[in-house]
Amino acid sequence: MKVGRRSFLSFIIGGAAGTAITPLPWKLMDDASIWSQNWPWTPVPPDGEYSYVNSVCTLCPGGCGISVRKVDDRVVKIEGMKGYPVNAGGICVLGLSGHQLLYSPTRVKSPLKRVGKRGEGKWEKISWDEAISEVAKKLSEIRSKGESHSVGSIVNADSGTIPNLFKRFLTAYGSPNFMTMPSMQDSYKMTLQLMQGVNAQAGFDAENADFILSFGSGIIDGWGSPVRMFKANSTWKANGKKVVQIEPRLSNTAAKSDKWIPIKPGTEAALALGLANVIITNSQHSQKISQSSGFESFKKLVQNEYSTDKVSQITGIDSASIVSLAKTFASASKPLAICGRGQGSTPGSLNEFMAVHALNALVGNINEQGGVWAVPEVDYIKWPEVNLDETATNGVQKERVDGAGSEYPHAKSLLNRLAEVVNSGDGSLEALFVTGANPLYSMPDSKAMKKAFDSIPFVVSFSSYMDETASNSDLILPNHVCLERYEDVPTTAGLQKNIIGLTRPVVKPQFSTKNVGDTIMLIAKALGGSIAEAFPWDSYEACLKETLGAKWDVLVENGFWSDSNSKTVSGEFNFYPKAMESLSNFSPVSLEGSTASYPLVLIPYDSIRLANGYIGDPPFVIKAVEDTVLNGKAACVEVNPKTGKELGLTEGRYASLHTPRGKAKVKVHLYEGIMPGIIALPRGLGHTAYDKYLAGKGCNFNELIGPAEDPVSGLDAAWGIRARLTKV
Amino acid sequence: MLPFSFEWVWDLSHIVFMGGLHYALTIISLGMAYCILKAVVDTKQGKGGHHH
Amino acid sequence: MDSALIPKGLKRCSIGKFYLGIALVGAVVLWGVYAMLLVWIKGLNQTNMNDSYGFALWIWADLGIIALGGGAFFTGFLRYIIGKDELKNIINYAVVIGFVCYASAQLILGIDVGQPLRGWFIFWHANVHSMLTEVAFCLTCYFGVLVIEYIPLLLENRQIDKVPFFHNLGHNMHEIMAIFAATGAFLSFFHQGSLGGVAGVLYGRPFAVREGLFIWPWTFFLFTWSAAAFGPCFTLFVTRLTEKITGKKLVKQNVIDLLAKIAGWMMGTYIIAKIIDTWYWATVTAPSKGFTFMDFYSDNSFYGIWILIAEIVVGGIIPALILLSPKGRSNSTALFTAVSLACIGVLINRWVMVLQVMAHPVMTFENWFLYVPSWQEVATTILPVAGGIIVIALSYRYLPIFPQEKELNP
Amino acid sequence: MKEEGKHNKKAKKYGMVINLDNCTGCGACMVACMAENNVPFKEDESDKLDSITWMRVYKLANGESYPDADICYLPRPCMHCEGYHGHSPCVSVCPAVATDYNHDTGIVSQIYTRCFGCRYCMGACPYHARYFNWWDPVWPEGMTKYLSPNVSARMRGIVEKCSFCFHRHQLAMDKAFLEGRTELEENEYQTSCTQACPAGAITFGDLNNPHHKVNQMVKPDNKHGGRPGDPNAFRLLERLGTNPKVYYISSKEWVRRAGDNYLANEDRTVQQH
Repeated sequence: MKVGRRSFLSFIIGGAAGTAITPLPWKLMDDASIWSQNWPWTPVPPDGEYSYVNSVCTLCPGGCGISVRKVDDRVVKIEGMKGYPVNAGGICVLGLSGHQLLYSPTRVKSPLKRVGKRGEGKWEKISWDEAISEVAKKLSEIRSKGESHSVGSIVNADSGTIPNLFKRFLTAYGSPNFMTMPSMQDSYKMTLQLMQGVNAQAGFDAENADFILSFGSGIIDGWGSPVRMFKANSTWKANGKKVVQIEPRLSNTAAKSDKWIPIKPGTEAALALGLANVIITNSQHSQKISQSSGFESFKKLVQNEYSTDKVSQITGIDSASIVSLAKTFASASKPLAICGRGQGSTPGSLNEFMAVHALNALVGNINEQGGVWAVPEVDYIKWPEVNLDETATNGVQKERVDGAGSEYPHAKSLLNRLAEVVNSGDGSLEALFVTGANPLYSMPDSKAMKKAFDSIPFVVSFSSYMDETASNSDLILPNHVCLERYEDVPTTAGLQKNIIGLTRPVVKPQFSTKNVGDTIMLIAKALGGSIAEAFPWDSYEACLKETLGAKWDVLVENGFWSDSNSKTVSGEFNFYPKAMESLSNFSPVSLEGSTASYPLVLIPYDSIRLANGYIGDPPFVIKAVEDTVLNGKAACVEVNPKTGKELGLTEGRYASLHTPRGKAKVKVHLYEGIMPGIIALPRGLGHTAYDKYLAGKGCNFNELIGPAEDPVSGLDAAWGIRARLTKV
Repeated sequence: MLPFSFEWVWDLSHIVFMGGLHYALTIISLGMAYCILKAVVDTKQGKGGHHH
Repeated sequence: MDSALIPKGLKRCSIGKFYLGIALVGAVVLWGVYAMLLVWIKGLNQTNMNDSYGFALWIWADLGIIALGGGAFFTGFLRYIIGKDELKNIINYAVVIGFVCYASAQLILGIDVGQPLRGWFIFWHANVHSMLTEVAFCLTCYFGVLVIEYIPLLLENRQIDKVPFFHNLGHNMHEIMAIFAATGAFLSFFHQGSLGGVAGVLYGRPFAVREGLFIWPWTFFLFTWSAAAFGPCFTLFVTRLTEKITGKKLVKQNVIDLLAKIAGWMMGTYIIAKIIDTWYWATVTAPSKGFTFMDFYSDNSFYGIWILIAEIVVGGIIPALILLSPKGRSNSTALFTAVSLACIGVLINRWVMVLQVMAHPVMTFENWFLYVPSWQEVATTILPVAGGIIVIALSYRYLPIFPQEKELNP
Repeated sequence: MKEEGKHNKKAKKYGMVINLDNCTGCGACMVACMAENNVPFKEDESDKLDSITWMRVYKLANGESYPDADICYLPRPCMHCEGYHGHSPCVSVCPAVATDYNHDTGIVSQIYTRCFGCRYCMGACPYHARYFNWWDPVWPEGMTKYLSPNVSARMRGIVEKCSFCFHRHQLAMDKAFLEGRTELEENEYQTSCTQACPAGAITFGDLNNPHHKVNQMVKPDNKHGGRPGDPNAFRLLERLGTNPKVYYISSKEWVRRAGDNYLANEDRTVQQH
């Protein structure tokens, strides 16, 4: 201890001073900042070779062309394809996020076989061979029992090779139960059938119309082919064309229209007929229509039953507005009336469609420029007839489980009836295939749908993602996502001409997935016999090439094929007895629930920022959702401040929402744009499956509403449900 | 801070600001250097420590 | 046990009692250090700040303690430059308090920035047009000056003073302290001002923005002035608090009276300038940007006109009047009330110039943004306060801070 | 602040014109921006005060009651304010020159590795266009594959904002250079949001160039701080003197009035011109 305190202190101080003048502390300081600029846990995207691949987006029925930017074999960005006839370079939020779905953690990475209870989430990875033979074994069993008709499939659409392969498979196997996801197109098709006697899709020459009367169609909320409608809307704005929006809520479409006319929901058909009355009374209707059969009885009907005063009372729109609306509509040179609520994801009341179609007929715009066109389905799928064996012959003649074609003769598919039929024991299915659809989420009364699924012993999902339906299935045979596969995309969403797009592999498959076209053919081949013979192709790609024939080269070259001359099916418009019978028996769709216990009316609304079909919102899209739509884990219900005051509800507070079908905890958003007494909830929230970025956020509107059968079409005509909103 | 960083521009704002700064720094460091050096000299001369 | 370290002739409490107190405050320090580590390791998501509230509790704390610490530079300025010799009896304590305040401010800034490891970029890549650069430079330099002012005090510790070198060093530093003090005053003038400039230059924020002189908005001068007015109040406040805790008179009344009187004059003139500034802003500046005066004090649940009254009347006019009256100054309760109110007043001023600026919506379609700090923010703000108490307690115990203590407590 | 472009006659002033009549509020601009610029996402993004959206679409209401209520969407990128001679509100306050006004392009840059996260710029920006990385950016497993090498991923603790897709400018300039040109065609440099907008509501270009659509649409008066010559055009918070380079067009007076603050008795058109 002879080291004195003095020398010790000197050593310390000297040492500190000495270190300070060396470069060491400065170097350390510099290194620390360089480290903070290159934190190893902050990714550095690798550079590589840039390229673009054109393809077609299949995330919604819109069928937009996309240009995919790649770096090496990675997709880094999806952009709208310039010059594509549908979207001309534009793109929507969902299409832009397609690459998030490609690399999503929610993808099914290989065939999976359920090992726990259904819906428990316990899976075993199996090989493709095992998966195919598993399905074939099950199907053989069912078939050998003579129960082939009890196998069904739910497919996103009914056009294109993939749905047709499924249809062909069921036919060869011996089942009539080919079901598709419903949409307003079903109602439009049936309307054309009943009023023009044609088998065609409704196409709208929207760009050339100069007065658009929309009965609640979300023109810029995702109706039709969304990007195309956005562009049409901008064209109207640029050229001073008028849009009148009729709906009880100030939607984006209503806000961007030239005039928003709020209406008591569910009375749109009455308004259309009331307008028809004014037009006929003022003799503003076209000459041609007055010569159509049944015109006189239609005239009598609207004059007797739909006087302006009466319609005013029904709809809550004052008489003067009705008269002036009818006049402006009829005197426009190219007026166009459209319907299909919101995005048109539910079919709606057939009478409403017929009434609106009659309005178009009155102003003579059917198959005319700027009007409604009966567009024939593009018939490039010309496969040889299937040779049916005895089982198949018997099977396909059986009645469909959903009653389409029998109880409802005009309907092709009535998925909305499936739950009720199965749950009430009136019908049953032994096996069900689901592809490109998520019925357990997106069908009304999804809880009843789940119950129906629970009673089907064998459910096979072909989903690329672990969605609600896939997670409640027995076997998942994952499809490639659209950036990994070939598929033809005939665009049907209200386009006035036939366009086929080609989806093509942009990158090689990320996981052990298979094009569902190949999968279904492999299953058929495993079943052997006439079923196998129905699929003479080596692969789906070969099938596609052969099917498209000369169009294939065009598709590969341009990315799309379109009919050079626009075709329409020339079916004369007539007030056929069937349609007139339906119209004269018209009464508004009654709402489920009693006024006493459910004083409010709940309606859904669609937002382009909320995907509500097979695909759920990817992370980017859910991020773009406003906090007045989704707030934390709660969906926001729109309430008029007046209604809010009556109920003692203030902005942002929690409330409990009850309907006859279900309940949900929601947050209140006071909105001046909604009719007092009506409350609105967004569609597209409340997923229980998918990843943490989507699951558990908000509530699923479909759990709160039940289907309502349209008396003529059998399709779902429900547009809302009675509800109660209470403070919590 | 020093003319080595690329933000450095020989304009009025830099001259005024950095001028003031370095002026203050110089006074402080020269003052401290003076105190320390003088303390060393003083200590060598035997001042301090015992005068209490 | 530590009597060899305690200045000769002065009485201190028992070592057990002292360190028990230190331990209690130390526990608070540890809590703060825990929060600080959380913030450093996990990031600023530990706070309740958000994209509308980039500046919040911490920046307020910085502005507040630097204003309160202004007693050091202004007392130094009065003592060494103006020659108010009596103030030598309180200058030591003013320096210790200032040192604590500035050290705290630096610590909080180190926690507040998102990338503390790159904090030095503010010096190296300095943008001379930014008020914050001016703040950083002057604040750091002035902290250096405070260290220089604090060192001779440390060297006066009975044991350290025995070392001839340290004795000589302390002596020499005392000799030229006026130069350091003058530099400190110069630096303080700029950094106190530029702290005011931080808000005043925000021409995108109508609540904060002010016209001014050359590059300096009026808030620049108001902040310097208010620091000079309110800083000594905090020195007096802490001195009085220390006297209450120790149960001893430590500074003679004439010294207190002189500092209080000067603070009173500064405060009185400041508050007149502040009223004129507010008036001009309310009637000319804000309306030119489309705002009425009451737009800034309505439509929200917290920021009402009360806060302006609290700042200007309760925390400004009233203490100024008390301090300006000889009667008020001589009454110890009145004096203590005045300096307390003054401290609150300046803290409110700094609060509104940071938090209300952020809270007030500028775009017509936005609403007021209200914010409540997270516990981590509160803990890290209390941390330097607790740390400061320990530094002050240790300094008081082991250093001859109050030249008049022996005389007043024979 | 380097100001070499100050006296360059060919200096560009890139800016944007957003037609609010056409804007449908679909959010494509927001998502196109996120995709282009490697913007991260978290589990909960419904707290919009902690949600990085360089481009954010605001929903404006006219304040009337049903059925007179009206709404309008307003996309808000960074305004790339010129302020007075490039003294944008944010650039002039940044203590470390981590954000800069480029006098050649009029673009306000943000240097992520320079920023040390003091957030003074966020306080200075009245548009809330600046975002802080409160969290480390984390992508779910596999998703980092889609990150674009053109834009670096930002680390926690720093500020970021819209860059008018400046990397696209660099790429276009590189291409032009290889082709022996020094000038870009109007369509060679477009931002991701402009390109994506399905309604064609966003127009981007050089405000100084009379041949560019943006110039023709709003007729900016550079002698008076770039204020718009078109009566339906306006800028956000024009009266603050931020001199933003994003212009809006609306045929509705209530929307134009919502763009700035006015005293109750003030006539907007008089105040703006």
